[in-house]
Amino acid sequence: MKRIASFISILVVALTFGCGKSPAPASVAGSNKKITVAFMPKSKGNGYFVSCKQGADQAAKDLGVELIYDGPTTPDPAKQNEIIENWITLGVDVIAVACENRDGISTALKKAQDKGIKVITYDADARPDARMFFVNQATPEGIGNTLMDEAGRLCNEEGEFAIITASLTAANMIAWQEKIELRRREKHPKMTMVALRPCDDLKDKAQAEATTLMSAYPNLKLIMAICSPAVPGAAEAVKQAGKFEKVKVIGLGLPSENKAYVMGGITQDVILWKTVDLGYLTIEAAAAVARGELQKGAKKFTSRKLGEITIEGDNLLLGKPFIFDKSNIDQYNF
Amino acid sequence: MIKKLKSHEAILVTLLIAEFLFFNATGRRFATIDNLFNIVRHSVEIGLLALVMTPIILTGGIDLSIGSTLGLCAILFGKLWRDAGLPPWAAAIGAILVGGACGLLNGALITQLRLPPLIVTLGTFSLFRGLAEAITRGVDAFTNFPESFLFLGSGQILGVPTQAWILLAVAILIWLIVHRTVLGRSFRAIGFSSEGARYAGLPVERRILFCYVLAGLVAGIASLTYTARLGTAKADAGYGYELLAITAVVLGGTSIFGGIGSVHGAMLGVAALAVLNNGLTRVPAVMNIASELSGVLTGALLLSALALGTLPKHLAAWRARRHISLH
Amino acid sequence: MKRHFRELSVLAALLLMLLVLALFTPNFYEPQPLLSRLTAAAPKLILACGAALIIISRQIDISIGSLFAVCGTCAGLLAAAKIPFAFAIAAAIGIGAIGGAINGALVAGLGLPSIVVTLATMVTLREALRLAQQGVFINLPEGAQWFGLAMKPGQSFICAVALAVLVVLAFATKHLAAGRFIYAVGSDAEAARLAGIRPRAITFAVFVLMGALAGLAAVLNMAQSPQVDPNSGRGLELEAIAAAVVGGVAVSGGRGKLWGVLIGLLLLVCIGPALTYAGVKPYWEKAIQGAIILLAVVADGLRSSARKGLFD
Amino acid sequence: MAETLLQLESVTKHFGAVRALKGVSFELKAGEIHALLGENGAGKSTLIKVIAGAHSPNSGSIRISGQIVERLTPALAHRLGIACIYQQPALFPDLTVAENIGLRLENLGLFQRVKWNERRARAADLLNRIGADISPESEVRSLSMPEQQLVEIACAIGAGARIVIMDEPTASLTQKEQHLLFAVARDLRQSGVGVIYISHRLEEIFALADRVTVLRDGESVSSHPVGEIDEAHLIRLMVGREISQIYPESQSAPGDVVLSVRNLNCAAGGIKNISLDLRAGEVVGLAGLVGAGRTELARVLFGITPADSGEIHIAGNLVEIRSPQEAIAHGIAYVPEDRRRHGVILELPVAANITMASHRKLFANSWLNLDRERVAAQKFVTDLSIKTDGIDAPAGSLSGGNQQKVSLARWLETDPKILILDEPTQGVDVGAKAEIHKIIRHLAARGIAVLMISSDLPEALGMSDRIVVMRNGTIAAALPGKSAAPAVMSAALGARA
Repeated sequence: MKRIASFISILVVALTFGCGKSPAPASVAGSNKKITVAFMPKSKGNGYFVSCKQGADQAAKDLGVELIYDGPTTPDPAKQNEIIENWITLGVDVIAVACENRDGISTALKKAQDKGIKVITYDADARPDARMFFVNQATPEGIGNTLMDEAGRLCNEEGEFAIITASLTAANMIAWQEKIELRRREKHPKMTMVALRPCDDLKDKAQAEATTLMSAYPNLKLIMAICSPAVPGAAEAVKQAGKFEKVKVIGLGLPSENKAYVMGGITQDVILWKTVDLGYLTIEAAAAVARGELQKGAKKFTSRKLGEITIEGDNLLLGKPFIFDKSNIDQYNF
Repeated sequence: MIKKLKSHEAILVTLLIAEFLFFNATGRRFATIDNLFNIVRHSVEIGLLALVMTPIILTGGIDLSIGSTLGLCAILFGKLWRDAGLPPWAAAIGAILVGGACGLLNGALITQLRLPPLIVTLGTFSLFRGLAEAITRGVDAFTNFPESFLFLGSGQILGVPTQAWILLAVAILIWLIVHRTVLGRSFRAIGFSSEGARYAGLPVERRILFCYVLAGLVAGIASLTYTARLGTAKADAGYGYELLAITAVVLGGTSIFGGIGSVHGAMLGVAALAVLNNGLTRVPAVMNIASELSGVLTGALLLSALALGTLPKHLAAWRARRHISLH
Repeated sequence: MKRHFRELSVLAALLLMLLVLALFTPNFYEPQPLLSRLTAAAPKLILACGAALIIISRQIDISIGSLFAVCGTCAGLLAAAKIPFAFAIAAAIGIGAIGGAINGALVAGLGLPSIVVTLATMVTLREALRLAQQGVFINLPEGAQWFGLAMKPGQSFICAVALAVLVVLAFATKHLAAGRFIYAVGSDAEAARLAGIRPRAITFAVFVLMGALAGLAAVLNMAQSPQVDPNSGRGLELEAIAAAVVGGVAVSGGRGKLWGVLIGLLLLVCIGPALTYAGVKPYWEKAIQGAIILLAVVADGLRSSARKGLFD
Repeated sequence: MAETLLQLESVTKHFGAVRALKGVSFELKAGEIHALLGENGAGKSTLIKVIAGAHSPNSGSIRISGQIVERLTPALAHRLGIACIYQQPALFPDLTVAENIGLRLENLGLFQRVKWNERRARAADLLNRIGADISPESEVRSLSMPEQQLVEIACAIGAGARIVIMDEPTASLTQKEQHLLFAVARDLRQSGVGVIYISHRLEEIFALADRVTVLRDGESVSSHPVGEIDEAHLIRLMVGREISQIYPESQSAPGDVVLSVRNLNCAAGGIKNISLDLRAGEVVGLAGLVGAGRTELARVLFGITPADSGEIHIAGNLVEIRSPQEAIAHGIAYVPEDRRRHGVILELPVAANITMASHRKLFANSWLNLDRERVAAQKFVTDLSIKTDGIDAPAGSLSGGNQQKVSLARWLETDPKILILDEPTQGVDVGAKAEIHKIIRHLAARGIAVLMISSDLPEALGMSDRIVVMRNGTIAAALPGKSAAPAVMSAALGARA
């Protein structure tokens, strides 16, 4: 009997506090009510998103919006959906999310839109019908082409190269790999990708993988590290192997994490985008969308800090991927 | 023994109520029906796994591979539906049977070869996850499921999320098995003394095998609600869910050594963790560090529940020692 | 010969694998990458030795990976704050020992089950570290890498330290009373108590040792690159336990040899690179590792149930 | 006058409700074999654990070579020269014999070196001193029970102990090993060691001991030099009631054969071509020394260890018994010898224990029917007058006698045709013993065939219509019910009658 009593007491508690449906966010166009922007990285344990947040915090302060920042501690699509669904019942005005799993996240984002919450994505996109705008630091084609072209240039258009990715299942990595392969077939036929190895977003593992790759493929000419921890990891492996004349290193990574290697001539260039600007622009766009200043179909968006941003379809283009190399890397501290 | 369990549940109920009051006071729009549904919807998979982890731990065993089984079943559901062209309900049954097969492998190794469950399921933990990655070559993902299937994850029946009914149904079934059938009685007997149970004529090996196969089958069901909720099936589905399930079951008062424990205790454990995870995301002060904080608090909660559990034993020992020295 | 059957069978498997590699992918044995690969495996060897001692005393510790990350990050922060490197190393080992002591106090002191205690400490340590460090890399000062030596001597120094730890622990578990007490407690704690050994003190000491070894492993890992990655160590606990189990350490306690653990670790560590050299798709690696662990466990089951049949 | 090594003054010890020792005084002189005699459950094992420091007494004093010892621990007892050979060997199964002996004898500091060759030499020396041909390098796990017993003895001797306690050491030894042990004991006495020899077998006490103290229900009853006392007087002291303890008479003539066994063999159990018939309503006593294979036979009949060959017929038709479930289905029930490990599950309530063997019968559709369980349990609690505070009390909270009644009730609930009882009154107080005898006789009257394994000679003689004596795994003799004790004992010992 005692057990059933405890069951009933929980139900009673739940019901008495359940005071009706959660009110829709009362965001009237143009009203200067304090807007809440919910901002989510792909995973919190990643330096890349910490620098995005720097920009976001700056923008929130400038625009006077309330910023909520949360996300899974390791890349986990189910957890991203859970947090978004929590935000829906919390009643935020606009959600800006970097999507780990394109299709998975769209189910949750559509639910948010049905509840009148504006949605934009950044860094990695969801399905077009699940969000209004995508702050596109660089399209997968942009990233894939830049990486492949850089690789071609450095290996003067022929030779073997290998890719080190985060995990085999990471959605955006898969998208980049496809675009790299397309670009290779199209523009750099004489370049061949000999191997693709995962490093689980761990610098030490990337270092070990790079060492093995250089030895398994003696005439490897370039290592392409497409997740941020892998770039310094691969560079360290090349340095230790003493092969920095023979094997070039490029990849998508933070300037701050790779400065030493770039200056040391081991990593030729680090392709990225100004993550701080990405964070800043995302919050600006989110606030504008929430306040109705940015409507669907707009062609241009003026950012306080970055000036004119062209909008291609529903993508706000931060610009082409930026190449940090010996000449400019030490001007950036993120 | 039963008295000790009751006091543990009472503590857990008060903890749950305390969580409710605290988050309702400090959290934003915590106690709304929608948010309550969120809590339920997000804890269905962990709830299902905790439900079937309880009989396993009651017999004194453990299953580290249940999260990987979920992943493998999700993948095979996708494959059967997309590549083999089976209708969703047929692919679903296939996925559940695959789960049962995984459980059968664990159970057979543990009972026929008398191997320690911890190490067998540590091996199958990597094996099942490895198979899921191998089948999808790591990159492949299944998506664009028909609406009829997605209803399982996002639809509602009588105003309550569909998967909540599934969790309720499985919970009632497992509660009855553990608390109201001879099977449940034999789980406890095996947990307290497997030799004693064998001498009492209980089919020890068959009952242990039943627990692991049941765990596999329900992991298959959990893979369906997970895939429906997410709208996509990938090889990393259910990663780390086995540790969350074990945490909930131990928090619910079930002893890891076997014998003592209850299904409703495990459900209270799941509820306490789910409310904690959800509540922290709504308290303005800690919103930005909600995920990390919930990890730290879960660990602390688990340790204090354990330490509290041994308090009566240590108090008795202390009193006994003091009694002797008084003479 | 009979008593080393289990370890020798693993050695045979390893030699077979090395032979296959020699035949089909000879550049596996290129000196420099081989030395780098061994240096990268050195910290794992120290963790595997600690995990072996824990399992021999019939306990389990899955908080090794988190403790490894906490010690590495703390040492990195201290080094970055211009604290002399030697002090940072001592601090890392000290913090590890304290973490081990917490596990030990809960398991030996309160008699709580080690699987659940270390599950709780694993989660708490990992998330607390993420809360503090948010995954931001720590850049070490100039002289930190390779302990200030050049690279090649640095690498051989790290391998030497790891082997030294293995030799010392192997010696201690074979020739020192304390080592034999661990086997006694793992084999039958009540008999140990009656023989005048204090089982709880031994169990506590083993957990403290495990913590200190995790600290040392973190330092050896840190010295291999100029930056510290706070997310490091994820999954290392399962690798260490798997290496011990494949190396012949019995989960039922009281049995296992540390040189067997070395062979078990080498076998598991070689799979990844072997697949790369053989050009096998990477997504087979986890399935193969799982299969090897299961094979080792089943082999143990067949062997002991054959012998147990006599005794049961 | 030899020096007094050990002196106990009115020592008491209780575990929760169970009062194991109610006041024991005992004295041991140097160069003496002092036998401690008592029925099972009289408190012998607890007393030994108190002396060896494994349990701390609740009151009373322990004096070792003159001084009072306050908090005796295993380590302290070890240093004071007390060595103990337990019935359940306290050895390390995964370690070698040499190391087992080493760990027991050496008192090494944590960082002291282990001298392996010294250990090996000492182990070899000790082992052949007691004539045991065991290799010091073999793992204890691979040794048989008698071999482990010898290793325990080797440890005691090696410790150079001044007080050596032997707890029923000959329990599982063969004839040859027994004589070896007696020689070792006399050897120790020669060298001035005080030996406490525990046994419940009278012939060993007369052959070996100088003095004998009788223990009954946790109290030291009396102490005499062996020469001044005869067997009948000892039994009377031990059992505390007249030898001609009246056992309930059997009211019914045995019916037709219910169970017939033809040349049953089981190598694992050490059973060699057993042929046996059991009639309905008959009580057959299965006598023999410990280790004669009686429990192993019961395990084969009950399906715990399957037989290698031979036939079992129940009510005329051939049956195959491969598991306890099949045995129960054929109407066989087995009340096991080790009550606390196999008889009841201590943590489960009395009601659950009672219904545990008849789930199929009571809960046909596998739904627990708690009322039916409560009714069944209550019926037995009253019928067998089990003293428990409610049927929901855990079995562990009951006294030994009542636990045995619960175990008995469990098997009566399956209403068996054949009931095997293994040492039914072992470790049970005198009152409960009489009640159990009444119940057994009542069951026989109801037509159940009872096979009773008992080392309590008076009980076996008093209760059985027929006695079957086993030795070394086979049937040595079959004697009529009221035979004389010496005839049975000689058959058991294999001596020339």
